[in-house]
Amino acid sequence: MNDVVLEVEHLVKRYGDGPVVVDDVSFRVRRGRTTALVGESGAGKSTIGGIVTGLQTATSGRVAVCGEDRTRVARSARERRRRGAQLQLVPQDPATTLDRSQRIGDALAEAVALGGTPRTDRLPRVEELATQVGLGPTHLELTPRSLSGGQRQRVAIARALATSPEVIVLDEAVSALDVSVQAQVLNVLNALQRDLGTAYLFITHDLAVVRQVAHDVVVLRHGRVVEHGAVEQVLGDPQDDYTRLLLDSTPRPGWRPVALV
Amino acid sequence: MTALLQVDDLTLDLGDTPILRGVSLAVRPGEALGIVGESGSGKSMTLRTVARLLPDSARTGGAVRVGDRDVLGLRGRELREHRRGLGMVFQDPRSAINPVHTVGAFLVERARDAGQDTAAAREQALTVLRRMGMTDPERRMRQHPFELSGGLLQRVMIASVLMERPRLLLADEPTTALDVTTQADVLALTDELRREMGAALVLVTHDLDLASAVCDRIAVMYGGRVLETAPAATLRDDAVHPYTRALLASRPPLDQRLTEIPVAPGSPVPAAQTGPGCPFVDRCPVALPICGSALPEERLVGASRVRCHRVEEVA
Amino acid sequence: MTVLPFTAARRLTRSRTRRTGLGVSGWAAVVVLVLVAAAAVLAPLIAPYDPNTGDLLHPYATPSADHWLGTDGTGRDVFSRLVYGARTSLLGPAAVVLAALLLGVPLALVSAWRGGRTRIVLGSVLDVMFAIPGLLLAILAVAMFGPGLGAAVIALAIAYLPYVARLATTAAEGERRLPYVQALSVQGHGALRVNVRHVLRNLSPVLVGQASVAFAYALIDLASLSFLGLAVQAPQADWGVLASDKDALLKGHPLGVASASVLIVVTVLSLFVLGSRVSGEDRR
Amino acid sequence: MRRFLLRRLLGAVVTLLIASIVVYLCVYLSPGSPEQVLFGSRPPSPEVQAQVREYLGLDQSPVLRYLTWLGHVLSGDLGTSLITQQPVSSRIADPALVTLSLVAYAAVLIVLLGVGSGLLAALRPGPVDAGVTTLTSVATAVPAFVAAGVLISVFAVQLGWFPAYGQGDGVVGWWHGLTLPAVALAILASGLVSRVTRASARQELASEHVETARMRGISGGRLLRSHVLHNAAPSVVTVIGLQVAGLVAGAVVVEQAFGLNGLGGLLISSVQQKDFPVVQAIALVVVGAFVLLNLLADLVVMALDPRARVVAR
Repeated sequence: MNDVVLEVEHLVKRYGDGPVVVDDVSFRVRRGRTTALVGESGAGKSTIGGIVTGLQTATSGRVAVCGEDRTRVARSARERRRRGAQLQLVPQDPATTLDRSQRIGDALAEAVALGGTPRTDRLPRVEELATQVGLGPTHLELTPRSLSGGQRQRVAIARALATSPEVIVLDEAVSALDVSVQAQVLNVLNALQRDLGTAYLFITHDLAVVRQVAHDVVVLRHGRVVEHGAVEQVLGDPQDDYTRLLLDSTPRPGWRPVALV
Repeated sequence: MTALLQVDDLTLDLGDTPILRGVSLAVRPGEALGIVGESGSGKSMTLRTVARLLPDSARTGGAVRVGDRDVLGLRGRELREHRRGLGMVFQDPRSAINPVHTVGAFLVERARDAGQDTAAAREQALTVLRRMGMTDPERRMRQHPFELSGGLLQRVMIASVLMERPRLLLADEPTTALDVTTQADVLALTDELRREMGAALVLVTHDLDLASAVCDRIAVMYGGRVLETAPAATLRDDAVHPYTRALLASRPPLDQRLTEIPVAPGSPVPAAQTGPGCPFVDRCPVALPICGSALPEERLVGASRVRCHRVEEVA
Repeated sequence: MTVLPFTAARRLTRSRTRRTGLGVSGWAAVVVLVLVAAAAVLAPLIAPYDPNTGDLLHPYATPSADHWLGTDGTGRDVFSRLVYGARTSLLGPAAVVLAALLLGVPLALVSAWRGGRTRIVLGSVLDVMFAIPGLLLAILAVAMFGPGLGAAVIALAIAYLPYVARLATTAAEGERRLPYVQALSVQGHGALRVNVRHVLRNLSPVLVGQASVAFAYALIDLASLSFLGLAVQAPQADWGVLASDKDALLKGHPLGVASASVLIVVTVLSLFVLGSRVSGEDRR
Repeated sequence: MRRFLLRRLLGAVVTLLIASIVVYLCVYLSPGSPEQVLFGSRPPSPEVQAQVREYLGLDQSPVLRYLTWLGHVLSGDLGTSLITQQPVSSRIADPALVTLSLVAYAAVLIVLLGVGSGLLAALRPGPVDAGVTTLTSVATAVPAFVAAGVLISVFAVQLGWFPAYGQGDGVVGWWHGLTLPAVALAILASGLVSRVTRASARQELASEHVETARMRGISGGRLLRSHVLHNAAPSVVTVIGLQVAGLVAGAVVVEQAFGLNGLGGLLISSVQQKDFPVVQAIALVVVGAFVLLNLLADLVVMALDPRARVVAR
């Protein structure tokens, strides 16, 4: 049981008197494995991401990371840092995922410093991180403006890795990238998982991407889980009509679009 | 048959920035052509040049003909008539449809402006909206754009274009902003209507599989140039140009997990960052020195028209 | 009293912080402002006469080598009065803007960061303040503290606070929503660090630009108050006081009023140009 | 819609209430008292003073005095001037008429000059745009008192076309006397309105929905009216509302410069005399005008933009 790094139980989110956007969602992410949250807009997947990362609060339900309950907001600086060392976030939009006026090296050093690394030992660690995501020392001198979208997402991944977290939440982290660049970043993510054993909570709308990274899949619709299981099972032999519809709607070689009637 | 749209050796510069270099394309009446490329490839600007929706700083060379009109030289009334014969669908209907008027006012605006029967236009619009899969279109017509979802609004946009029965439909990533299930629905319905009407289509998209699904032929663009044009089926199974192959390979497959997705290093470049040769040269696994200095003319290889020095070896 | 066009600026600003330099007009503005500021600092060295003692025998002297811009109705040297006038004319607005920024920006950051109820309460307070014109406040302040620059500055600082805070709040809210801020929070950085090291730093071009614009309006407003006799008092040199010499105008000696007016307009215009250049508002 | 109006009117009442408290506090805390002003340098016997104080209600506690005043206002009675013993309403009637006509005149000029020149600049790129933009940029830097100086010097002293002081009799006299002040008051705001008009019209011209209209072959006139002007109008209306609302207080500078007896001058003298009811009444007019004009602008924006109607809901 202790290989579960992220546990979400009966999560519910409702904004005021509005509709329930997350409705009794439960799933787990195991050490060194990837769980994908997949669904269309309004499925509640990003809200779940927000709650798991502590950026939003749940209406009810429980979130535990490495066995520690996260339902309430971190109070002390120490608690914040410990949580940061457990779970990290890579956001979607490469244009705004980094502070535009901060050099890449400084951004990474700032993240490394959180782990209490002494000033003198930071640079080697920063360079190591850059190498891990396929960037060179020259990139460290640049500001985000001089980097391509793919390079920026690599920096965001390196920044997330800086605290050596058990689990990284990737919120549509490759969705805004060109196909060839997306493939590069997916390769980097898979290689990192093999080397470091980091677990991913991968939020995406793209089933093809899910197939490449995930071990487990949670299919969401209107805030509810419609299907949940191993990736081969869910994508290979979907049990739910909606999962099947999603699959049928995803373009692939030889695909034809079908009207919903 | 003579081409409805003929683009010959088109170049485009915005100020000092090169955008397109020697783009040639042809679309026959009723035919669907997909233009596929990654960001910076120039695919959208090619479409905009055909519609003459270019900023003031644009300078063009070469020729674009639609029917018997030379599009690049058109002005005033003639330009308006040219545009009226086209139907253009943008990626984001929320910014493409004026937010302050009702959907109904938007749909009948053209008839009203031309002094035609607005009641007839309204009926026409309702018919097309229903065909586009919209339930209760009467109510939708009374609503404002912000009250409709992106999927519904794009149906409105497409209906507004199709109800005018254009000869040539131009679509710039029309379904990219939509959810996949909505995308499939909108694509299927639009495709059906278009074929019925016999309108030609130029579809700009980043998704090769999607383009293959609804287009007869596909042009692959990179760095402001067309590198390969081929029938959709040919491109899927027997792509020739190394870039097309790299693009096909890097699309993650849905049916199996790869340890490593085969992918060319680096990222796509816009025309401004390319030299005189092939724009793909820096990322190409089979590049020769000559590839950096000159891009060859189009050559017919099988059913594909390809611009590559290595066609013989690769094919 | 002018109403600052912050709301308009906010609607139209696509706050890009691409720094492509100030451009010709921007540098011209900088030169003007440096000259005016230097005149204020070095007034005793530059002004040829005492600004407050006049030669009563030579009222309204025409420009000459002795008196470059002539003399006023009591024979005081107009040029010297303009140079000394730069001191009060610049110091007042500087104090107003500084006070409004020091209060308004932290309020904005807190409001944007906390959101929810904090934002609603602060917003409502600012809305009420917004509706009470600076001039009304200034007149009341003069009643309480007596006429003078101090009262006017306090009143205007309070009147400018809602403008500065509203603009800064909008900008900070925009920044706060950006994913990098969320990533930094998740990473374990404290709110203070994220706000000061990242949010504030990225807002600074917009804030500096708007401070420059607010400075210009404060200059106009304070000069207007001096014109009304409510801020800087008559014998003391100030551009607003100099520009209010209606006697000279009616007697057909417009030079003193004209030169003070031109100085005000040129300074204000330079501040506007600099403001829009720094915040990147006019580049699209 | 009705809920929005109610909420906004409630907000206006609260704002006025708070403003009146602030004004009262300021007047109360400032040194000196009304009877000292009345008596001047030769105070009468203490008995007489006490009688006067009782007559004016000054013997009551400050809180009670404020509440009494508030009660009267709520029943439609603005009170009596402490200094002249006139009803406040008749004391401020004439000055209010002067100020409000001045502001109305200036508002007309702002709309005509600002919107007109802004559209001209937006629709005629090149030299026309450059010329208009330069002119309006300078206009935004010209304070009303500077403009007043120039206008008096040129049109009153040099050319003698308009009076430099006061306003004449009859409609023509009014118009004659108010023209220069109104122009002086309108210049800066016109510049701002012009710039905002230009910028928002340009933004709409470059927008995608205008491209759509172009693609559909919509004729120039309709394109301009229905897609550019209609969509640019909300920002312009908002700015005009703010600017004109600010003029009600700002008019004092121009009134002083041209010797007009408006609200501003009365406010200054009443504050100095500690004539509390008059100060309060003027403050209410000024703040009320600000709130109402902005509400009016918001209503126009809501009529123009359906999205604003939803936000208001």
